[in-house]
Amino acid sequence: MEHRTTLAKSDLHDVLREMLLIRRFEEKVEERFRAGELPGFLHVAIGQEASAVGVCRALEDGDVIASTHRAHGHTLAKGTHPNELMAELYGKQEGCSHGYGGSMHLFDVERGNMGANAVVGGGLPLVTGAALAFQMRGEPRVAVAFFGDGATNIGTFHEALNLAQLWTVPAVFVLEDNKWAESTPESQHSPIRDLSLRAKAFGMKGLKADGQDVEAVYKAARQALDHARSGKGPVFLHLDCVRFRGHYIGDPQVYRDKDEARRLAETRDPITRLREKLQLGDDEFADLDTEVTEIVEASVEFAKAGTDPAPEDALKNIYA
Amino acid sequence: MEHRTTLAKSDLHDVLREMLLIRRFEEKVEERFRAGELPGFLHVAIGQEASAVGVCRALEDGDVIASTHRAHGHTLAKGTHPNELMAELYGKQEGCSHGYGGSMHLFDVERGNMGANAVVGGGLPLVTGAALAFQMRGEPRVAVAFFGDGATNIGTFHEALNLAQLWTVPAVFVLEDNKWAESTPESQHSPIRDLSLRAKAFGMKGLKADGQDVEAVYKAARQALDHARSGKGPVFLHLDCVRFRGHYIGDPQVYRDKDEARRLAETRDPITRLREKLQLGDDEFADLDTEVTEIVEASVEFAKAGTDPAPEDALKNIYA
Amino acid sequence: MPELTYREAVRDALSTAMRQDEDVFIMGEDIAEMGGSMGVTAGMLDEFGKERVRNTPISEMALAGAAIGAAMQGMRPVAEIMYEDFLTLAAEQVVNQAAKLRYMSGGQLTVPVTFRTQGGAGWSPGAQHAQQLEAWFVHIPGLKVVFASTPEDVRGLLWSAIYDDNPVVFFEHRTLYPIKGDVPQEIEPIPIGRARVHREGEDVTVIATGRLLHESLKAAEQAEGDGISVEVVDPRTLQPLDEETLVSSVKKTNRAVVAHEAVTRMGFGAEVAAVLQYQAFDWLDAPIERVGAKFAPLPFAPVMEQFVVPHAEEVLAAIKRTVGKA
Amino acid sequence: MPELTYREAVRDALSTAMRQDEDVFIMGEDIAEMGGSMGVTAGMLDEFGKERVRNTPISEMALAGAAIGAAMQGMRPVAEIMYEDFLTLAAEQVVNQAAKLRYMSGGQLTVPVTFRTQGGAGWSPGAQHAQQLEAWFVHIPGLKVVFASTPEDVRGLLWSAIYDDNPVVFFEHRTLYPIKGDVPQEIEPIPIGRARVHREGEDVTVIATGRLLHESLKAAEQAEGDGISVEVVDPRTLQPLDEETLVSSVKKTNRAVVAHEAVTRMGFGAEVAAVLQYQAFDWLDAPIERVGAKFAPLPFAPVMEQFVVPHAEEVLAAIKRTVGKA
Ligand SMILES: Cc1ncc(C[n+]2csc(CCOP(=O)(O)OP(=O)(O)O)c2C)c(N)n1
Ligand SMILES: Cc1ncc(C[n+]2csc(CCOP(=O)(O)OP(=O)(O)O)c2C)c(N)n1
Ligand SMILES: [Mg+2]
Ligand SMILES: [Mg+2]
Repeated sequence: MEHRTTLAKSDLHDVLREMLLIRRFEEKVEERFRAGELPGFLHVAIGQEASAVGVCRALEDGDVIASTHRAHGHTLAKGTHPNELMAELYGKQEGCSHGYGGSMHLFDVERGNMGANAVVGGGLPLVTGAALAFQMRGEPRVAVAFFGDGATNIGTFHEALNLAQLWTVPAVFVLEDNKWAESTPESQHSPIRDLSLRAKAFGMKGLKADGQDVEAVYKAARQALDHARSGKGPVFLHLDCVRFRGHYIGDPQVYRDKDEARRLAETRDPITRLREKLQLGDDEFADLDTEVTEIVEASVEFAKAGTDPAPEDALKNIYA
Repeated sequence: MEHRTTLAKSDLHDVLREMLLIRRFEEKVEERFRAGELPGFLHVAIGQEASAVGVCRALEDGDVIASTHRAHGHTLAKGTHPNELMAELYGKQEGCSHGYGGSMHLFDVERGNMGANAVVGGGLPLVTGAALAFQMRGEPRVAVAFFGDGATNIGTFHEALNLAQLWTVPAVFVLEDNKWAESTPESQHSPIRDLSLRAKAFGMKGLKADGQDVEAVYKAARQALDHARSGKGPVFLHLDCVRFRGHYIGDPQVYRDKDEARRLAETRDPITRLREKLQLGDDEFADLDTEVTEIVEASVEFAKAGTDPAPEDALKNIYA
Repeated sequence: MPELTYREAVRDALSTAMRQDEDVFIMGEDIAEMGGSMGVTAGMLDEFGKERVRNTPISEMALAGAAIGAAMQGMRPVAEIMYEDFLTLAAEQVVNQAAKLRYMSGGQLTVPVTFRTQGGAGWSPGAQHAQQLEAWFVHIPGLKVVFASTPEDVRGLLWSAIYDDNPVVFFEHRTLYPIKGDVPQEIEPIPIGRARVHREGEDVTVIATGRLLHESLKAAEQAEGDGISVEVVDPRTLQPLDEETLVSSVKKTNRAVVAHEAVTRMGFGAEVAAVLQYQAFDWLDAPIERVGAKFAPLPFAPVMEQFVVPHAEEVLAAIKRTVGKA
Repeated sequence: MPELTYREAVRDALSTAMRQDEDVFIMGEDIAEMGGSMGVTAGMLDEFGKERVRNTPISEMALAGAAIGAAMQGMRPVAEIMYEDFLTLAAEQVVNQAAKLRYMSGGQLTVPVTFRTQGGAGWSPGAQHAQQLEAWFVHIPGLKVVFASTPEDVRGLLWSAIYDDNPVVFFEHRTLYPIKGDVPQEIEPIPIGRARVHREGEDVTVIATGRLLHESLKAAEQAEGDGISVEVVDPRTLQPLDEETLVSSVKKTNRAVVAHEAVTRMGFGAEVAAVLQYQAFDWLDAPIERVGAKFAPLPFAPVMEQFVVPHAEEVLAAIKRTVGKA
């Protein structure tokens, strides 16, 4: 595979398609949840598609990711088929975690997805450890962690990044800074406004990008991955992101100015942005939309037609 | 009490006496431990007397401290009588923790000592919380935490400092940076050489001083306390310190260049430094030494003559 | 007698204490504008302001520890750990600090802090959001442990926890928040350490906590239809444990079932069974039955989740086994 | 048969595995130059180098988590948590991650990590340096829990733990490091999940772990002088538990004592008692006795410390109570 540092023009259409697929997928998830079809706690990343797609596109085969409670986008971007993801949300055996995980525990080990994590910060030491394994075995692989601004306050974050830098393991820590931790705005959860400072406390290389611009994300991720892969140590990749929706599906967002989300959706939608850049006409976009919407619809069909686990299956997979 | 920002000349003799008392006390503790008289795990802070004395001298009545596993110096400097400390090390009822605590759990609540802590970093959130209480009640008090360089790697440290800064509570975090965490040199436990950076991650005000120079410590501590007390938020006080001895009493220090400690003891002894500054002659110093040594000897007598708890006392003090 | 939901009852205890006492305040993640992840503290920000209804960053260790530190200085903080699963993050502070500070200081300190937390299966939140870990804290001298099951109990016990001079780990069960019940007009403190007999019976004693109390009451009703008279007792406080009430009930019925949602193995029921077999050995006509979650993390798919945690059905089956009518 | 100390036996298992297998490595605080706080890994740095004998900063969460992450990628790390008390810091990673990853992924992952830790009273280390917390981990599905008491067992079981594809929490007892015992020339893996009968007897079964195994063997000897024949069984692995061996022993002796150093309340003995009273109900001639630490944090003063934790004396008294010769 040719080593690129920026997204090729020829890829951009594909990238748009992927982001739109994630968007429509999550909108469908919202709809199905509201219809009472989906159990569990669900968090959509609507508005944050550029981060998932930009970073995952930049990965090489063999690289791995770990995600958070807001994991649908990462999971799709890392290559899990929408059918398998939707089936998981429906709790089916055909799901990517075979019905054991759910929205906050999406795994696809074969495709390098080490798993979503419902404990904020919980996946970060795992990424340090995976990167350590790559380093010890001399494999040119990188382990990538996604996490939010809220996660930068938890001890796990500090310990994991500190260790990664101390051992110069090939890891990239991707901060999706959407300025909210549930209902808590950044000003109420962090004493500093520039979260990049967090990485300086460990002497870690930091990079910054507009998380709503998929090209910028890709470019920065590529740089970060190259740095990590070349043995120079981990990188802290700070993405400036926007959460268009509530924290969880159904969140009435009493704590948030109603206009804020609308304004942000109008001005900082990564899909709109790329669409404008590609000068995609309405028809073309509609075609694309139809195409991905069909995939999403099919995934719901697939999921609904899936197999419920037997109750006793709950006693499997506890031990190897 | 007059508000001083530096140690008055007239106090320096007293300061020397206090540091020497701590030194002789700890040397005696080493001796008694080696003689098999003292149970438990013991850590002396020989060489680090300036930090304890300089900081505690700078406190006002009502200020509180929390200490670490290396707590004898802090405890004496905060006003606990050597008799009560020694009695504690002997496990006697007359001890400052009445025989329940031991070397790593020295308390003297009346004198503002919230306690030593055997869990690295364990006391830091407690200090944040104590400072929060002062803030909420509008009391002009400051809570001070001592901790080592090794402690800057634990999540508790990051969370506690972050919270303190976020809430701008009146706390001072005193890093006694002796460059070792047990057998692990700083280069092996921290990816950065200047641990002051740790505080920047929270936007916390930082101050630095030579921890072997009691006047410098006092001055910096005073500044830090004033800042915190005035409601401007917590301060990170970085003291450059030296550990003259092993990690614990009996530590053969196989991991450490034998010369290092000797050289440091020769060049960076806080007691020698102040003695030279005061131009104290041999006789004068010998007198001082005799005076404090007598106090230390008396503390051993006091401790040995103390009362052993009854076995069943172990079932007291579990609940209020 | 007014009727309150369990959720309102918690809020009432918190608010009433905060109204009468400046030292009481609450802190936790998203408890302010959002009113907590379960809506328990909704509206409290408006009444008490952000100093006393204190949103914290995601810092379970420090928020627990700061509550302890404030308690050491005479405040009475109530710290919320959003889900029990995250108690694993705060464990060091709760177990090594809060529980032991008084003891290690030889009695100099008091640590009047309350840790509220909740969890429970039922909504498929998955393996990291629904554990029941009360047993861990029962193992730690220096802590008190409460698990309340009704609006009346949760209000009266939370009140006692706030005013107890010891650290209390206070468990609520997620599925109970909407249940309603009568409560006294004025808050009546319920002493920590006293069990509650919810239903008297002759043939078997069911000792149940949290959601399983309600399942056990259902099971008792059903058993009655089969001619089995069931006594149902809720220990309410797991530490200290009201052994006397439990033992005397079993001495009367000669049979016992212990039921909770937590995993059976090494769950609280193990301790109760160990106590009962010891103190009521000569009275027992059948082995003590334990009803709890099967030995698995909580799975996501609802059919599996429901299979793992116990319901009235399993309690009833255990009741029948003890009376030999299985 | 060579003779090794318990300390050497641990080291031998680690070193032999590291010699034969590049995937095995050890990590922890001060395990390199210093050889660990208990000298267990002394000399290993010289043989294996600092990559594979990896000193870590004081970061219990991250060191546990990094071991888990490396295990997810096919390594077999052995992470040392210096004292059990600090498992409270690593608890989130051990309990929410290591234990559940395989399950939550629907069986896609294996997590072959071992967490070695140690603790124990005897040297007055105080309340935060000597807890015994094995019971916590027995409550967590997905973990295996080992507590080895002899040089032979610790070597064979550690070997099995390292090569087990599941996370294992491996408890050692501080006071056992110097004890000596014969071990087979070559390491023989001891299956996880099998108890060991140390001594056969007819009148009462003592089930004991860690230091208390040795105290129980002493007590058994003394009891024999009084004409009481004592069977002593060490479960060795607490999860999975070899219920069959324990139950069949008790069915033979009709009496049981469970002994460990951890606090009795909610300790491992509660689970054993609950299992035995259930499965051997009709065979039991006396209530099951539990011997464990009294309900207190560990005090510093030696007289109090010795009072809190149990010794042969308490085991003997319990034996006598069960056979009615108190
Ligand atoms: C340790 C822990 N504490 C609390 C929670 C509850 N919780 C889930 S998501 C969340 C906010 C996370 O904020 P952030 O890291 O910024 O991610 P975002 O939701 O914005 O993507 C919280 C508090 C949790 N899952 N884990
Ligand atoms: C959480 C925790 N992990 C490990 C230990 C064991 N331990 C005691 S002191 C120490 C080193 C502390 O180093 P530092 O913070 O620099 O303090 P110093 O000993 O140099 O004064 C360690 C690892 C502990 N007490 N607590
Ligand atoms: Mg966020
Ligand atoms: Mg140090």
